[in-house]
Amino acid sequence: MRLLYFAWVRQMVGCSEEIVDAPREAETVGALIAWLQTRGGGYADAFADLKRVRVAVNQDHVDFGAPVRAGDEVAFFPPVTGG
Amino acid sequence: MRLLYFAWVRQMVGCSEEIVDAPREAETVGALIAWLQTRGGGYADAFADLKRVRVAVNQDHVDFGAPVRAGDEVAFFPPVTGG
Amino acid sequence: MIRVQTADFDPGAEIAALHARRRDIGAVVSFVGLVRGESHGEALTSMTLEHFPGMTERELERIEREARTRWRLDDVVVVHRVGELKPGERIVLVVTAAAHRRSAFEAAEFLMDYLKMRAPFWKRELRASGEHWVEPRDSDDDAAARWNQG
Amino acid sequence: MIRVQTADFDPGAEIAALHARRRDIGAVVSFVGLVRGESHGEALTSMTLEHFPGMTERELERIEREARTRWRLDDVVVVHRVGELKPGERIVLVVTAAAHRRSAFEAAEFLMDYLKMRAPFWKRELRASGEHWVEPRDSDDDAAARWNQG
Repeated sequence: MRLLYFAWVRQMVGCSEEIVDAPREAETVGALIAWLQTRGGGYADAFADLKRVRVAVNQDHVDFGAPVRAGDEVAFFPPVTGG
Repeated sequence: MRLLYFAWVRQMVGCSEEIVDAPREAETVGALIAWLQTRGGGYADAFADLKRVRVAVNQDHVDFGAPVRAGDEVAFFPPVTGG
Repeated sequence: MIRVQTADFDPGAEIAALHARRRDIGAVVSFVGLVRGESHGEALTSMTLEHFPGMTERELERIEREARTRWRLDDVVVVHRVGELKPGERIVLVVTAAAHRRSAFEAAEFLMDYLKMRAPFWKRELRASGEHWVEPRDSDDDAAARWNQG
Repeated sequence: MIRVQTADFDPGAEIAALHARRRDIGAVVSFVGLVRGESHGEALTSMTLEHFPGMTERELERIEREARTRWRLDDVVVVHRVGELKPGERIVLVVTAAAHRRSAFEAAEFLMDYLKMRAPFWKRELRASGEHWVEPRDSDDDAAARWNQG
């Protein structure tokens, strides 16, 4: 699974992109986040307040209940502020 | 009193501007129009359907009840179609 | 700032002039009205715009003042052409500048709605079947009326 | 047509290109978003726009498609810059072309509202007090939500 981080999520995690082998139980965005939080440090900080985090799976906006699978590209970022 | 005509009102009346001595009774736009209608010809045609005529006195949009006085500039024209 | 002129105008230059050397403007909205090549199912040869010199400028200034009362605007430009225009030519330009986009959008739409209802311009079309004065569309009065509701 | 680029854009050229050699367009509305020189009561030194390459273009294309479904548009242009921008610089351009003005106005406002809610851009401000990520304004979600009512 390919994970992408943008804006302050990227800064807190300390990387913009990584390939991970998520555990089998991480079948939804929410479960994947719960697993990332266990990695501590920057991950715990970045995912401390989930109201401030948005997610896209394969470049589609999704909510935390959306399924994720091996091979997916999952992006984490703050609410967008373009325009 | 100075009368101005625009667009098809001008074409029907056959002139764009004239100075008239309106009778004393022509104290409102409506009364002034009634007097113009009596002049016949192009005037009768131009003022045949008053739903299609608009009026400005001294460059302000007014309705037919508005007062007119000697020295006023009174303009007659169709509904505007700019933009 | 309002102008009535026979010459064409440059929307990009007007937009740029509005925010050049300023740092307080966040949003610039522009409207350009163009002569369409068809009217009432006929090809249009040309359109001639007649106006009431003096009153036109006064009405446009009133409309600009009204917009500035309703919205907090950094600047307003209205340019309207008169005389003979060909299909594809520019007729009218409205540009509004504000700190935020909602004001700029609403004010631009308001200016166009009121201009169409109040500014003394009249369009005459030359088509295959001859010359025709353009009839106002009821929807233009409706458009202006909505600014006086709720 | 959508573009994401570091380079500046020319609103006048984009507007002109939209209606050049066409005779069916009656209304062109444009929106230009600019970097303001002040934020949270501090002078702004610069603003840096980060984005999600690939998804940004996809989202903008979706938003354009949605606008074309809702309104009968002759053309749409959306240009959004990324990278570092100074106060007064252009950030975003939306241009809509339609036969009549109401569609062009509404579609341009819709495009901006949706872009602000859905397109993956993030603004970071450099101010006297340091670097700050811009927080979304609730009013932006409200602005987008109104398109799904009545």
